[in-house]
Amino acid sequence: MALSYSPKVMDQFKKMTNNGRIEDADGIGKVGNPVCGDVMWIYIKVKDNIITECKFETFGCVAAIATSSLGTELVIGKTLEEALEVTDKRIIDLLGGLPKEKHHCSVLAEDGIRKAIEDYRSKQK
Amino acid sequence: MALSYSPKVMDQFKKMTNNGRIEDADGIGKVGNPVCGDVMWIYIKVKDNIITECKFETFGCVAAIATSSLGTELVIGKTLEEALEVTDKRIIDLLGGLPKEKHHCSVLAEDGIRKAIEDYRSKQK
Amino acid sequence: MGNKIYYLDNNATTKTDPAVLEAMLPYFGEEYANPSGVYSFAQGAKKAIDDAREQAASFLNADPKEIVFTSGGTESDNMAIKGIAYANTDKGRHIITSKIEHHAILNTCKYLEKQGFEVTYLPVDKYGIVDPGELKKALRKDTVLVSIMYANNEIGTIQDISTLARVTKEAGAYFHTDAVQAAGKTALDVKELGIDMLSLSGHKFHGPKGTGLLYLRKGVRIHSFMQGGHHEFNRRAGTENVPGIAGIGKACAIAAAHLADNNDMKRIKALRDSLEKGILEKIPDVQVNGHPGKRVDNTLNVSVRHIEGEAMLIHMDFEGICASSGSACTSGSLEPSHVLLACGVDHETAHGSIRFSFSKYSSQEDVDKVMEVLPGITQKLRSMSPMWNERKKNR
Amino acid sequence: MGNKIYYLDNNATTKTDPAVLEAMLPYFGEEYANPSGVYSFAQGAKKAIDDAREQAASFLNADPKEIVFTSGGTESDNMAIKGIAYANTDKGRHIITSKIEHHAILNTCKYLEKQGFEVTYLPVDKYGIVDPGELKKALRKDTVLVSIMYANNEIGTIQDISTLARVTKEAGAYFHTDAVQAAGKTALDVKELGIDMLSLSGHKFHGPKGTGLLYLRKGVRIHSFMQGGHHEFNRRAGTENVPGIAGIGKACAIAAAHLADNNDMKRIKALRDSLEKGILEKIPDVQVNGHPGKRVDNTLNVSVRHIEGEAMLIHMDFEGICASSGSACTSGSLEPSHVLLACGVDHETAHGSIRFSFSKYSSQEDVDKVMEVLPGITQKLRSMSPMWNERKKNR
Ligand SMILES: Cc1ncc(COP(=O)(O)O)c(C=O)c1O
Ligand SMILES: Cc1ncc(COP(=O)(O)O)c(C=O)c1O
Ligand code: FES
Ligand code: FES
Repeated sequence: MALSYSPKVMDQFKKMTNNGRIEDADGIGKVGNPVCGDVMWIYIKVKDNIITECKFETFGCVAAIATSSLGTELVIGKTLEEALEVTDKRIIDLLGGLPKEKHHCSVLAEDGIRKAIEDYRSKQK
Repeated sequence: MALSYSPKVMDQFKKMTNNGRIEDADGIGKVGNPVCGDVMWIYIKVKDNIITECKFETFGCVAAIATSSLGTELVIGKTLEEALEVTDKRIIDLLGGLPKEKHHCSVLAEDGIRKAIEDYRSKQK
Repeated sequence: MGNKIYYLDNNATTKTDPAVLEAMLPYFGEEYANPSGVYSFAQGAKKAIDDAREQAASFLNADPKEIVFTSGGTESDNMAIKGIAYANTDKGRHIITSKIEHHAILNTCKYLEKQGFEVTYLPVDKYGIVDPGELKKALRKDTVLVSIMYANNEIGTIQDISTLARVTKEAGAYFHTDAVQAAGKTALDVKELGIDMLSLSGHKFHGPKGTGLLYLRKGVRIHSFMQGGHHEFNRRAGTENVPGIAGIGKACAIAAAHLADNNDMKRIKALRDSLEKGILEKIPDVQVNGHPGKRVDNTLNVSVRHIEGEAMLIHMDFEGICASSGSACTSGSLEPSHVLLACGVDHETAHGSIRFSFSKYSSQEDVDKVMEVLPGITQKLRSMSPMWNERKKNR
Repeated sequence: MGNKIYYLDNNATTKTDPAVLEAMLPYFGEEYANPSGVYSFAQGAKKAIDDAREQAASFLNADPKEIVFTSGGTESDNMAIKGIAYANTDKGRHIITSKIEHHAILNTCKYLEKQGFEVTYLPVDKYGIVDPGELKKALRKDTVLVSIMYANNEIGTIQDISTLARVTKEAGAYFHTDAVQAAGKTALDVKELGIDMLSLSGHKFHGPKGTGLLYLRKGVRIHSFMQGGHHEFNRRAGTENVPGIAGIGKACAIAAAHLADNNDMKRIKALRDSLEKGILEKIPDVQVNGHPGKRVDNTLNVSVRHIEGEAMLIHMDFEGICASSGSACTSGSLEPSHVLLACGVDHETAHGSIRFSFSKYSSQEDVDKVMEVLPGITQKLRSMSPMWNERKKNR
């Protein structure tokens, strides 16, 4: 039997916010692997330790797109430290759950955000 | 799937002739075995080498009863030699065939008639 | 057809309840999707299966995840027996069953014997009862499975499943019951019974033919019987028979409601009892097979001595009555019913046995018809039975 | 439901033909007998099975006795593969199949590997074609069975079955073909093909779900897959699914007539071709999978590079379009379609593949709808695909 998504996942996938590229991003997090069918790039703009803008590019399934989109929504306006607390568990909960086989897609969003912040921080040094 | 009888078998079973016992029979042929579910007793009256009367008692299935009944019909009025030529094959043909699993029932009729004739002959000696 | 039918062969199959058919129709029609589809159109089919699983689970007091839909009782039995046998070869290769099981169990066990398993076939008493003490004695360290049927298809005898299961569990083996003939006739509660597996067949309780299910207790691992896609939580490959599953689910729900309808359950038992009484009164030299009390209420098996079952059946058929027999002659084999023989019935008597089995669709008319014609039929057949005539003479 | 559906997933399942349902209904209703009954009431059910066997046999140019009814394509495949494997262990334990078989074959073969059999999985070329020369090389003295599918479910590629069968027979092994995806799409003649066994599944050609059949050439002995009663000439135990059998029989008859209707067969091919052409014209960077010519006329598999299949499917679903994909993401696993990988399609491209499959119920409207929405969907998804954006940048 096929996997079933919650209505919230479908809503997020349908409305989809923050997709696209930030050409002059302050940090970029690249995660995933096209071989496994999922690649996610997270772009952030940071000002005064606060994420002012966040966008994503995702090659992946509905869950990957929905979690990218929600993940970017969640971090905008947050301090970097707050943003690092956006876990995949939190994202899954807010989406009303994900099929177990799709949990690996949500990890990508957490990872992508973290890597984008690391990228930003490394450039600051 | 269950066995299927030809319409002729069913007719013969339904109309059924010559069933019963001849108390003063000239020859009796007892064949079969109740353990296998089939017992056939054939009674004959003989006059001038001709079978004038023939009856059967049968404990057995539709095929056993139909072949007994037809067997008795076939031998009445025949000489003993002619009667010995009533084979199970002949009976089966006249009945429009029998399911293969039921061929053993038709053998009983042939055997019963033969044994009844033998019984009659042995008493003549 | 045309002629009126008096159908008293409900242990062979039952009429599909019109409400069951009703529940199936959408999935032949507008809701024809494969439930594996990712699109919303597949949701209807998916929901049908989920709902049916709930209905079946609630019928058996099981968890929905413990229900595996199959193509029938035979497949459920094969899946259970082979499933446990092959999954537990490290523990042992000994299986215990009874002598009166359905061929779906017996032949599967015989098959496994050829594959190097060892099978003990427990005897039964004259009523068809398996003695839990015998089971206890037969259980060994390498026993992996005990399979004892809930109710027998030929004689209706009901086993003391919860005791048999307890004895089995104490010895550390798995317990399966073929409850194909119990469904809809008596309440089934897998938790109370304390069993690991239970087989049902849809068409035996007014569901569709070609459907069945296996209750598989949580945590019990079986070897997969059929390989293919990941259907039924990886436990039964093959595109789901959505209308069939919706049908057996509905049949479970209907059966649950019917079992709660005391009046109708009593009515069915009264019909069976009145036929039993009538036959015993009107036909001499008859015996009732099976346990007088521990017996499903719909089943009556009688042996009419000195005549053969098929001949009786066909004469009854001329009158529109549908019944079945334990005579080998109905199948053209030589051995009569293994169930009757196991109960100690002699061959000749076994050949003269017939079974009447009732359902919610049975009525007094059916009983009356049998009583109208059966005495005459037995008389006629006995009048040409050599054994009957000898016996009369010798009296 | 409510919304209009554009159903282009006929390789997953098809709508039951109303005439098929019509043919089944009597056996849920007045003709509910178990065909094993000895009474006349069982004649209707018996005849239904006989008639269906004739219809199926005539569809395949087989003898009615060579048809075994099963519960589906998966069971037929299991029965054939295990049936030959276990029946011929004295000769050998080597089986040959292809890398692009359905899981009903592949997982059965993997299962047998665990039971001590050896299996060779033949490669395919980029179109999905098995080379008879490769088969010849792979055949050994101890090869007992070759099983190669007639038409692939994902890409539609048709094999040269008669040549493969000939090469197999010359080497003294049995030949089976899974023709589940060929039925109703191309004429099947078992004599001309020279094969020993062939599997069909009812619901793939407008028959009922939960039905299938195995063509088993006269004289080919297989090990029984399911033990129980003596149904189907001792080849498949279990009370016959009479309505289901009547249904698949009718589906065979209808499919035979439909195959003879050249106009409609051409119409279906034209629909498929026009969608293929439209996609290639309107969407850049797309590849068609499968063989351009040797392909069932109803199947179109395309890879839209740099985006993933499930996301496309769900966007199409918002518009009522039903299709399927070769992306692993639709099942939540990591490996995309083993068929596409076997054809040498790279992982990323395989993830972006979608399948449209047509039937007699498909229409121009379905094609138009896809062409109306798919270009926009791919654009939207690509606009947020890191690979697509990189690629554009690098041009
Ligand atoms: C006790 C019992 N077990 C198993 C079966 C097999 O069920 P099915 O024929 O539906 O596969 C039957 C009926 O035939 C039965 O009576
Ligand atoms: C090629 C092929 N073989 C076998 C099967 C299995 O058929 P079913 O799911 O009806 O058991 C399918 C479809 O699922 C198929 O496409
Ligand atoms: S991206 Fe492949 S499963 Fe989510
Ligand atoms: S008497 Fe038993 S089969 Fe004919």
